[in-house]
Amino acid sequence: MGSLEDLRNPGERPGTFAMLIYLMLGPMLWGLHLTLIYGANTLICALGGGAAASRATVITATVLIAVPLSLVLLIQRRAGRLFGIADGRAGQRTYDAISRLTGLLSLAGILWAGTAAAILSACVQGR
Amino acid sequence: MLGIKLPHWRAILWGALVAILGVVLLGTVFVFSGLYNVAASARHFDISNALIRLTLRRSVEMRSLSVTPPGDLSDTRLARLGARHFALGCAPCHASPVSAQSPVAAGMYPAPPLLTEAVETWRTEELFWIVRHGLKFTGMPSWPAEERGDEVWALVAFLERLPGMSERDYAALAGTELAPGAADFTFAPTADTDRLVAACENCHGNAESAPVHPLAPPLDGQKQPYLERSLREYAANRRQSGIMEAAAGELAPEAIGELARVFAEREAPVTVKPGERDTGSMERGAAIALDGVRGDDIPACRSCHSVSTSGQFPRLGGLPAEYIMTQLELFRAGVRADSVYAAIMAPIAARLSDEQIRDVAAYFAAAPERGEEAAAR
Amino acid sequence: MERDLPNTAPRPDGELETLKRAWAVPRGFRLVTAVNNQVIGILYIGAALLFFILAGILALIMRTQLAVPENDLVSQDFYNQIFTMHGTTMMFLFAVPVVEALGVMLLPQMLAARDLPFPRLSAFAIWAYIIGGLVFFSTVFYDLAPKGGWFMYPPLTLKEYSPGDNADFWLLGIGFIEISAIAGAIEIVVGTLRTRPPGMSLVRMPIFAWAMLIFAAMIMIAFPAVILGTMLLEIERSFGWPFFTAEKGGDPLLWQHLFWFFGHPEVYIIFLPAAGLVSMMVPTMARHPLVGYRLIVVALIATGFFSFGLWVHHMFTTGIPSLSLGFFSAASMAVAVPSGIQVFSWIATMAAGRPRFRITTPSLFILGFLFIFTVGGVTGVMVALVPVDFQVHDTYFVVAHFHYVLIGGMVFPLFATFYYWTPMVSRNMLSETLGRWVFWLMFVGFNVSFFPMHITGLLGMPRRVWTYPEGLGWETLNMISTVGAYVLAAGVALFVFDLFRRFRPTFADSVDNPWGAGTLEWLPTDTYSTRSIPYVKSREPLWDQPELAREVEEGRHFLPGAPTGGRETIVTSPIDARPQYVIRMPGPGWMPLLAAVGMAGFFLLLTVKLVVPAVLSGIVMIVACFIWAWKLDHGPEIPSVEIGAGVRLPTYMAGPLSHAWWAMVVLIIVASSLYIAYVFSYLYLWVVSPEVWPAAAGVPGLPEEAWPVSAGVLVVAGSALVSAAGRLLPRPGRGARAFALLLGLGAISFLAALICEGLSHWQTGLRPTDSAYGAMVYMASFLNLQVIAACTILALYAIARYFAGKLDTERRVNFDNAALLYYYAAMQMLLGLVLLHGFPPLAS
Amino acid sequence: MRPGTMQSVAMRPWRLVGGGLPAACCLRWSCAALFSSLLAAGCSGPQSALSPSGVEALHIDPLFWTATWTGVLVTLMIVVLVAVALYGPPPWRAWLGRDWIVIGGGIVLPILVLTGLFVYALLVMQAGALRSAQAGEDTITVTVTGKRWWWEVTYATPQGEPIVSANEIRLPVGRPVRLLLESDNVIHSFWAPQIAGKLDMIPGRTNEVVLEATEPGVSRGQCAEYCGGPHALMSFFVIAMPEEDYAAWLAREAEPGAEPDTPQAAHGQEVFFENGCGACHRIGGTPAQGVIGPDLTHVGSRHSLAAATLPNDAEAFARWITDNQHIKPDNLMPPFRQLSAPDLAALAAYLDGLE
Repeated sequence: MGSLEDLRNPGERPGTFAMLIYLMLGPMLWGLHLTLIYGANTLICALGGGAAASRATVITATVLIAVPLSLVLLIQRRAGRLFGIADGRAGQRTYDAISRLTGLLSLAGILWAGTAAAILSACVQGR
Repeated sequence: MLGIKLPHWRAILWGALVAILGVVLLGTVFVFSGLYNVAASARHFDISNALIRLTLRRSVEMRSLSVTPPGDLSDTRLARLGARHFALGCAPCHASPVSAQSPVAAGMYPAPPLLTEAVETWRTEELFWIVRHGLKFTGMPSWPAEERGDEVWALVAFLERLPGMSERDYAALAGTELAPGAADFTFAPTADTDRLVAACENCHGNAESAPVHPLAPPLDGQKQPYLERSLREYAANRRQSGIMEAAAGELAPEAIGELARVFAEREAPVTVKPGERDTGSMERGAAIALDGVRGDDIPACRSCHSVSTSGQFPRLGGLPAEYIMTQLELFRAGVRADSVYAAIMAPIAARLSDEQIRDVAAYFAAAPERGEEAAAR
Repeated sequence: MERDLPNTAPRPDGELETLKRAWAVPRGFRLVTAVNNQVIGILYIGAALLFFILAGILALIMRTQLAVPENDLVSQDFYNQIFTMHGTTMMFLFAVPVVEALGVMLLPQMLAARDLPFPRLSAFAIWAYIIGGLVFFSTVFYDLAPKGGWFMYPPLTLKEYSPGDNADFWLLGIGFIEISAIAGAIEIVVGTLRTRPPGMSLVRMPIFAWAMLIFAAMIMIAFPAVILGTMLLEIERSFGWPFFTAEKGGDPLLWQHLFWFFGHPEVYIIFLPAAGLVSMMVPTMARHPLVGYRLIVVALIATGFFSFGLWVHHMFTTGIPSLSLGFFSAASMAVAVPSGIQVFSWIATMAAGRPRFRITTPSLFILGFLFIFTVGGVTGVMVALVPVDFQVHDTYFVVAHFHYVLIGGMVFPLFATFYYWTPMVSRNMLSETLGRWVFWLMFVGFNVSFFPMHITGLLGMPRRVWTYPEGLGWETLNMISTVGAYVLAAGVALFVFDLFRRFRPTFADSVDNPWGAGTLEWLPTDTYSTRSIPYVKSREPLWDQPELAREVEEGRHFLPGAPTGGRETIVTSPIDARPQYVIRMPGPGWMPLLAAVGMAGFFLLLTVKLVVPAVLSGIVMIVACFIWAWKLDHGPEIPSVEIGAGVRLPTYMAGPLSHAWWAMVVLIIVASSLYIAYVFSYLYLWVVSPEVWPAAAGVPGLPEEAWPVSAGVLVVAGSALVSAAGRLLPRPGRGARAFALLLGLGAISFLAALICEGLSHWQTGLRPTDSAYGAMVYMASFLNLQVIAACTILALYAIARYFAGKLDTERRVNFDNAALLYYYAAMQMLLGLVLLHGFPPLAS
Repeated sequence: MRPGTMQSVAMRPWRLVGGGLPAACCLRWSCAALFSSLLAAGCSGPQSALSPSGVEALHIDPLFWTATWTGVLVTLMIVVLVAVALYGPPPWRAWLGRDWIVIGGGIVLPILVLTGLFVYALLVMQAGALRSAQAGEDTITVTVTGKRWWWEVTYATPQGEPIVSANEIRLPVGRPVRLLLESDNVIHSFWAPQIAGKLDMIPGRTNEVVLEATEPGVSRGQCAEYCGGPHALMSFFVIAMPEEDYAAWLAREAEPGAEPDTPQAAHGQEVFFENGCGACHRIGGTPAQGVIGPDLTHVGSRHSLAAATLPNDAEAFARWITDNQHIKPDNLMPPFRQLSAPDLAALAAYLDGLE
């Protein structure tokens, strides 16, 4: 935003919500992942679905979320455009960096949770 | 806007401060000078009198708002229990259909009202409140066991009937017909054992007559050490009852032992007729009494009250259900917790639910465990 | 550069006087009616500090009791009360309020806004908190204080094991402090996103504003869970609906899930703003912009999310399946990384200091914070390792850990804050010399007190014990801890002494930028905040625009006066901060205070079962709110004003651009969080006890389909009626009775749906006290009733406004807000119908 | 640290995880070095998690020390970096004051370190899960029920007649024992630090933990979840004994309570029944069959009274019977203050003789 002139236009593009989602895409996927694996694991174990099914579900969910997230991180700019986030906005590089790094941290979180499924037996009491 | 008001407020504040200081100063002078006459023979000014009466009436009206009468005030048995305490504790000051106010009481200021007339000016709830809490500056004492609202209701049930009561009806209710003279200050230390026994029987009944009310349990066949201890605890205000504290407080120590012996030697009555039993409730009560309830940490009653050879745990079989329930509720509420034995029962009663109390009482009232008890002896 | 200024012309005469008059602070006893953020901010911080000291005194009593084994200084019962009160007071009456207080105090200054967007809401929240908090705390003096621990686990807190009103005081007392916190959160979200100065885009916001934004967002998600929990527990205590009773299909662990879903984020809710404050102070002391600004933003966002993923962290020893523990352990790892980012960012900024990082009292507290917080973070990672937690959970190791995190992570930055920002609102700075004493006493005292607790815990000492035997090797350590506690207390006492000696609140004659900071709160201010609202071009405007203070003071920037004659500030767009309109804000008033008294009275009287006075009190609150709201909506009487740079802005806004609409959206997010917590609870209890759900033996079946279908139709019809009413809104000056009729019918239709749904279950023979299932079914209706009651009140209000001629197609905020809530209520009820009638057949 | 622990630990064949790490051993010695100045008693103590003598505790121990030393290193690193940032020469400070240090120190380093610790912890957890799963048929099953505020301990026996005891757990050394943890009131938590980590006792659930003591000895445990009232006074002892001693003890425990062998004890037995003690307490072989308070059949042979609150002797019995509400306020046993001094002494002698 270069000058006072810019301020005379009260609207902004993209909208607030698109921007917020863009900044928090990674953490939101992380939240989705945790909900899915915790819910699935609890449900499968409670219904007697078996440890193998539980573990498979968790690992599948991890792969299904981690892979697209990694791809988004790789093609950050192009993904931004999907949100209507055009180049040239003041501070755009900062927004991109924030989005990328929150995504990266979330990826770490998702992979850690996936590691748990790779090592631990499902459906036994924690010890 | 504020600039104008502020000095205004300050002036009011200063004025108020000066006024308050003045009143405090005058009051101090008045009190310390001894000018006020506290003689009972010096009457109040009319205006003071009117103000005091208004204050009293409004206070009683307001504070009795939260009082709810129990459903059975018309129960004659309740009135009879109240009447017997009235004859003993209230009639000397307040007069009764058969006796006038004592001249000593008449010298009090304010003089105790003649209840045969005054009762009508109070509502039931208000009567209850006055009897229970007493009235400040009037000589009217509070109920000796303030927590025993159940007893106060007995008195109120009687008071409700008092206006216009004939001498004959009063004598019937107060039991003066049954045992002439028993309703005077019968428990005086000089009285002989027979008179004392008669006085006890006046409420608690005997083999011929049932107790006047379940709150006065039958004493026949009760264990002697327990009876003795109970009377001592009443006398020492360790067990709460406005009626019994008044009575036991008069007894000489030897008389307590004598009375306990007399009643303990008698055969215990059976008060509940088979037709009146609620078998479902009794069965549940039996489970509690014989085995306890593990999940609620309730021990079996029988361990102390039936199979124990100790004379200190009362025999419960045959006691009226209402009496057992009342006592359990008193234990539970921590009212009856002052003696070493009550300290054992109170925490146990605290674990009982209303329903469990009802069931246990139904079970013991029917007295089914007499045999076991005899075997233990 | 002059031509880049919004206002270049000389300012007209009398402009400053109008501004001063509009923002005058009421004097004398009327001070309690003040709503200005600086005035109530000081009050708010003062009250929070009072609770800090009170809870600290409780801590000293506990430490004294534990100084030697088998001590009998206090009784078991009293100890149990004071440890409960210590935790509860510190968390609910100190930590969250003080952070909100700092938000109220500092945010408008940092954003150069004249005030927060809902000044009376803040005033209301503060009074509710002060009155309720004092009454709640005073229970400790008459043996009525709760004694179930600040975490209040059932079954211990159920009526059977906690008879008496003590636990109810916790549940209801805390209930409305939560409401106060949510009111504050609404204020802060809308404030940070909408009242920034023109040009301050999201990425130019001070870090503290970021932290508060995320803080408020977290409150919106976290607090509803514990609000639902407290409702369930209070309902079970009062009416016996068995949510937590295992024999009837409830589960004590449900409470733990709900409580910790709030309780763990709570730690970060407290920590993030404190970290934000540190990120403001470190650059000033280094005279260098924050190194890694965007990384810190990343850290804040990530923490905000990840902290919700580790509530089970507190339940590792409850016997939950191994793999689930693994997931939450992983989340605990994830949340550690952002803290690392912040620590390294501060170190880098310190290293970049020009010429060097200055060692002042605030710096000392920050350095102390860095050390203590690092240790707390390290032990945090240890307790996140599940097997280690098996050993140290619920021991003094954990006590040490979270005091390192909370005192280190929050109290030390807070004291730095006190020293750093006092000059902004006081004639004097606090004493630097005494400040160093305060710091060293607190730092040494803290470590002496809490470091040994790590070892005490490892030697086997559990938490929440009022006494301990000799011979377990705990004696020396406990004595050392107690001595340390007194040293720490001496530090705090010295601070309070200094505060009394030096702190003289003022709005005009405060010390000017003594630290040479770069952010807007150090502009010259008066009660109206800054003379004009600066046009911001960077993150540290005071560093980058050396003339800024003079320009602002001369009225060269935006909105240099009070064009409407009243209180107002500029509302800007949420991302780029482009000016959108000018809001007219209310001045001092009695109603927020009265409403707060009413609400506190309602909850507290209800606790002691005085139902009639409680209801009266509640009515006082609602009436006060009505009067308060009635005067609030000015309408577009002055259509637009010029703020500078040729920008003319409207003074009234309806629809998605208006701040009221945003507040309603935030409220709806809170309500949906609550409902999601309910849905979780429903499904959770089903997983635990499917045997009490329909289709199991002895459980009444579901109602016939016709019932839920009718309820659904009524809900949809209600929404349609409200929507139609919106179309019928009259033009200004015209009437359209049909509007009132339709809106009223809409309300009735919703109520009918509610009754239909409740009745449908009742006629199957299901009762809420039967089982956890029954309780959950009726709980749904209870939650719907709350929302619909709110809708109905709003509808009645809108109808009243309409008949008063104050609601039309232009002046329509009241209707828009009511409609928004209606549509939300419809969605919540429909979701409920689907869950309650669709899930059981699916599950069986 | 108890000397000799290190060697015995290294020899344990079940140490699947981390046990063989020489580093862990060094860490353990360093523990003594680090804390000995602060802590005269060292890391030991009857309730110390730092002197493990059970398989699970031994598994957790090296993980704990690894995490501790990692933490110490991290803290030292931060302290050094801050010192450099404040007082270092300008080139060093310039090197520190850049974005990359935030990325390297704040993201890369934590992710690496945390991944290591996390995987290690998962391996320990998995080992624990396997231990539970592999506890076979020869596993002894003991049900421990959390009471207010004591522990009821029920040993399953091959004969089918369970043996009920209270406030102490006996373990045969080297044999896994499956503990079933329950509660019929509020939540408690079972924690014997030297043997294993804690596990909650939650109404409506049964939690399982497998304990295995590695050496004989007596250690102490305590309720770790606040359970109201005298939560502080709800402890127990764990007595690990050689297998043959355990068998002998179990056999003795199955017998009825000892007959009083002195006139005083005989009188004590009368006092016991006269005052209704049997309503709450059971003494095998007598009419006392109460199940509310602890089973007293062999109370005289236990390690403590009142959930490890009092020593086990006649004097303590007497104090407890009359004064229990002061010793352990709010406990569920009523005080029996009506007993005369001789009666009380007799009762205490009788109970003390129930070995």
